[in-house]
Amino acid sequence: MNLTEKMRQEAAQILESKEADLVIGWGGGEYYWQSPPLFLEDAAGAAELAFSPFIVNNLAKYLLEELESHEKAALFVKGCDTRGINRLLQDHRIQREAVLLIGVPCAGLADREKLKAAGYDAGLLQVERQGDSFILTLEGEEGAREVPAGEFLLDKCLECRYPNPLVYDRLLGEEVQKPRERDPMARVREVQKKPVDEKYAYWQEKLSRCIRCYACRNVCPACNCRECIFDQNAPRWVGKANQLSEKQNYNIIRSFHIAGRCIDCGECQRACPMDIPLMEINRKIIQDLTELYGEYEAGIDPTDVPPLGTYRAEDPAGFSER
Amino acid sequence: MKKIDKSKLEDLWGRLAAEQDLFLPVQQDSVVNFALWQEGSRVNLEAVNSLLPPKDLLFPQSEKIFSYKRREGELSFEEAPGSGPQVIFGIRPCDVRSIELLDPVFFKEPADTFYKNRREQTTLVSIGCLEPDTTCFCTAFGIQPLDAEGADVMLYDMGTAYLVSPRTEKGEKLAEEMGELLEEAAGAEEEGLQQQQEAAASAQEHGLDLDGVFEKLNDMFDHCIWEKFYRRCLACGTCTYLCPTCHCFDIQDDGSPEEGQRFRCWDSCMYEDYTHMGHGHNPRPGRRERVRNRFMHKLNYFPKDHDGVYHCVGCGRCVQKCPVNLDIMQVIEEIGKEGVGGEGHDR
Amino acid sequence: MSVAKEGFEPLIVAFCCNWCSYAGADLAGTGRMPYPANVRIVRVPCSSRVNPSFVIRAFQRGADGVIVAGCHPGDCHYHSGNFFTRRRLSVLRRLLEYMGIEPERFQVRWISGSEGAKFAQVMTDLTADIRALGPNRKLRDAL
Amino acid sequence: MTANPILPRRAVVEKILQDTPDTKRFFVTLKDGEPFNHKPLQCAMLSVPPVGEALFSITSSPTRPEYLEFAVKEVGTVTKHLHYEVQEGTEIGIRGPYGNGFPIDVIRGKDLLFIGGGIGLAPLRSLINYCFDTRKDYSKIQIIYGARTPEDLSFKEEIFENWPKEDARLNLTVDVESPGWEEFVGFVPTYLEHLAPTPEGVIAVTCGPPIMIRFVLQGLEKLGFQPEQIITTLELKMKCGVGKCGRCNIGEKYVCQDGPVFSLAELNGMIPEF
Repeated sequence: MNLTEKMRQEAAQILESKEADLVIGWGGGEYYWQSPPLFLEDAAGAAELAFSPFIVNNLAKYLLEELESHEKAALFVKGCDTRGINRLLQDHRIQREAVLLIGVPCAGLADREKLKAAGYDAGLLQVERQGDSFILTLEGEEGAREVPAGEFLLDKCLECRYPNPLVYDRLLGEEVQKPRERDPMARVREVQKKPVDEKYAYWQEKLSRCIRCYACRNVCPACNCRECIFDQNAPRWVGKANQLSEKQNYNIIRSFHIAGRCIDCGECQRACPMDIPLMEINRKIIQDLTELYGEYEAGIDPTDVPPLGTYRAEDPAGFSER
Repeated sequence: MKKIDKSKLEDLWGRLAAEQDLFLPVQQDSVVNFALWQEGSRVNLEAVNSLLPPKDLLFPQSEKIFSYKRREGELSFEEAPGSGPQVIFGIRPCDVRSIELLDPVFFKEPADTFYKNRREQTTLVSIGCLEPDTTCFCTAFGIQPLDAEGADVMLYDMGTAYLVSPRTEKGEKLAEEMGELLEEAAGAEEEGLQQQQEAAASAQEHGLDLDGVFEKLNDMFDHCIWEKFYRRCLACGTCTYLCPTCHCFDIQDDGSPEEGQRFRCWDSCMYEDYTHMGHGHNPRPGRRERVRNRFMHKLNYFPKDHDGVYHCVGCGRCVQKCPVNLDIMQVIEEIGKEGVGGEGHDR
Repeated sequence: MSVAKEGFEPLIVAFCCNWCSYAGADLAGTGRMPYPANVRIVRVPCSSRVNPSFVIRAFQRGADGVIVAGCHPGDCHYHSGNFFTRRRLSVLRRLLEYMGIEPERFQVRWISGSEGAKFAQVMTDLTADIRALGPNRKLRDAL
Repeated sequence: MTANPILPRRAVVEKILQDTPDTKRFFVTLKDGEPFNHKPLQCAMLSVPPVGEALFSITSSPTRPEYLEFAVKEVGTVTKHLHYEVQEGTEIGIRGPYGNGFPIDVIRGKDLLFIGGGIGLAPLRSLINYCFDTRKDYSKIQIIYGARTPEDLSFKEEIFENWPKEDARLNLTVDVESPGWEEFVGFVPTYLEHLAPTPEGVIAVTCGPPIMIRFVLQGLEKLGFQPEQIITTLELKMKCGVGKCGRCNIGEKYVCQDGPVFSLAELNGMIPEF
């Protein structure tokens, strides 16, 4: 049985047995790269579930609203997604009993942009994972082609450290072994090396592209405030004018607000339509927190306290204490 | 017909930019957007669509309306100065159409003077699309990828040169500015164009069927179809900000009691705040209402007021960039499947 | 960007905790210990009240330098507020530097209610540092 | 180039009166001396930089052009600023008039029934005074008006001094018993039911809190009023006032231009999203 079939069977069984009154999974789309989140209350709908190397959305974010109208939600979770679940548990935004987690081990997801750049977009019908390869189903005579998966993985998957779910009630398939192929902090160190004015110019170029669609915030499992300060009108913390200073304000504060809570899933950067390297900001904070206050990874243990929520009397300071 | 050799484009841009603001698609990282031309700009005329539509050049993401001053109690307003002439070079036919869809909104009395002023001084130089992207569906709206009806100058890509076809008075004037950079096209090139056009005409239209969608939606306000789509929506503004026809805006002040400015800026009907009133009432309180409103506006409300013309040009930007694949083509298809008065009409 | 201008007078916003640093400023005043008029004090109940947004907002609205001053660690009126401040603003300070803001422009200091002289000295030094750096154009609103 | 429709005109707040505990009345004149040319039930956008703009119904009748008058209840940022920062003599900005205004032609020669609740009397008042100033054009006029308490009744000089002198029937009510109150006690829809006006040849115009409007509409229909005989006014968030910024739409209608005045017959044909 392939993963799609397993997902469907699992979902149907959960809904039939009323183990949960909602299943959140991924469906298929018109294009090979689409994998829209799918919401099922009825076992009959389970046939719409589809596993593909594009199941990128972290479904945990939906729990915030869906659990207002459901007793218990079952959802499919990848390794990175479970860090989001732990975040929500840690913030007491969801109760563990209200979720049924079906773990999906993940050897890394495919990047449409990389496929496109290699000339595979038009006429590509389906992408499937097979061992270390992606099998591309193509329109026309050629039929299928096998390409090395590593060349077409999302950057964030190359940097992933948790391919297997950290918390789950059931696991679909076998755990996967997947070494981290790229050092996520490499970019941070590169940017950090620049002289201060060059850093400013670097970020000016990137952030001036921001259109403040707030996709980065809305997709983020650490951004779970009931009312976000960026939506407040009185006082208004960030102006709506399309000027650099407001974009800098938004992006600096957004990433500061998830300091110590960012689960390093890279969804903000993936969702950003303007290709702003947001993880280079988030990871800078992760790096500094580690340097100053010790190794910490958010979303691993739901019972610990994030570094900015605690202190030690002997903490070092990032400024002169004379 | 005249043509311009691609090797002469830099000279052409230099010349045009001396006379007016010249905007064209410029590459920055992986992103191609319309930007003011400067020597050394990484111009990319090959990318089918800019990431952001060029609507920003007629309806900026934020623009000053006036500055105000309060001196010894006297409040005065100074209207923001108008802008000068500009050329949008390399705009694609779908985006040209989108401007034709914005015109009736902003020209409708009382006309929007900022938009009108910019529009009247804008010359559109459009490039036809030989190879549309996989997410393009402009033909479903009757747009011809090779030809933009509303362009002032149409350029046809012939490999090493563009054939240049001025369409309007503004276009003729621009062709004059191009002067000796234009050469007489050879017969072979004109034939080539004819072949392109024939090939385009015989090419299949996009399979998306819009027939009856507008009419069906008249009765689908309470239809269960919206349940299916809204739940995945993250309520970000990506689709609206990337949309060439979305035109909602907010008006805000910025400054002190003594002086400052009032500006308007893009707003998104996906945001909760958009319709939230001072005393707390919100007619579209949830994503359900807001997602419905967005699609209804594109496919029903706008056509109702504009001879059945849809407020979408099939550029595919929202399809590509929606982080949760809320795909307008899929919405249109689902609406098409529904029979009028059929199942699902009462939620 | 960091060129000092002739006759440039920096604008410095100082967020001072009510219990220590603001009292320190008071003491500097009553003790006739001069410090530059460039410093505009915003009194806050505790240094931990200073939201990073306040700092960004100050730069947006034209500050050339921002300083947050609180009680010495262990002396917080609210027991532990400044311990949180220390973590939070240490991270913010590094982040701002990473975003291209000269680290001199954003400072944090511990100044007690009895340290009037220290208050005057810190403000004098900071003003001199910022004067040398020149006007801040980064993060500023372009009105 | 034609005038920019979203540029305000300069105006002065000449006079401010406390109307009810949470409502103030602002009397405004234009600095350019040109007329504002509004119709009853139209609105104007008042500007108070740096706080912004908000839309208010004009409560003065066009037949009394000395002041443009607004009754403002404190609810949001702009109204708060008007209440606490603006004083007599303060200069503000104003633009408009906006909205379709009241279809006067529809009511000429008819009996009129006005039903108002709380601050909802503000827009009605411009029409009521307009009708009194052109009294011969109308047949009988009846006004039913209520508020929570006697204190909360708006425009006290109108309802206690001016209007009783007019050729009209005036029925007042408050929600709860109050010392010294000798008129009806009960909600406006209850009073309407109690008074039971007959629908023949009558046009009913109502404005008030949404919940009151809902029950008044039901009450009128129960009394036999046809949807065409019932007129109300809607309020939605607005920014531009000129049908472009998008947010005040109900389906394809923009309340700032196509409204705010709609007959119940029109509302019944619109999507229920307001």
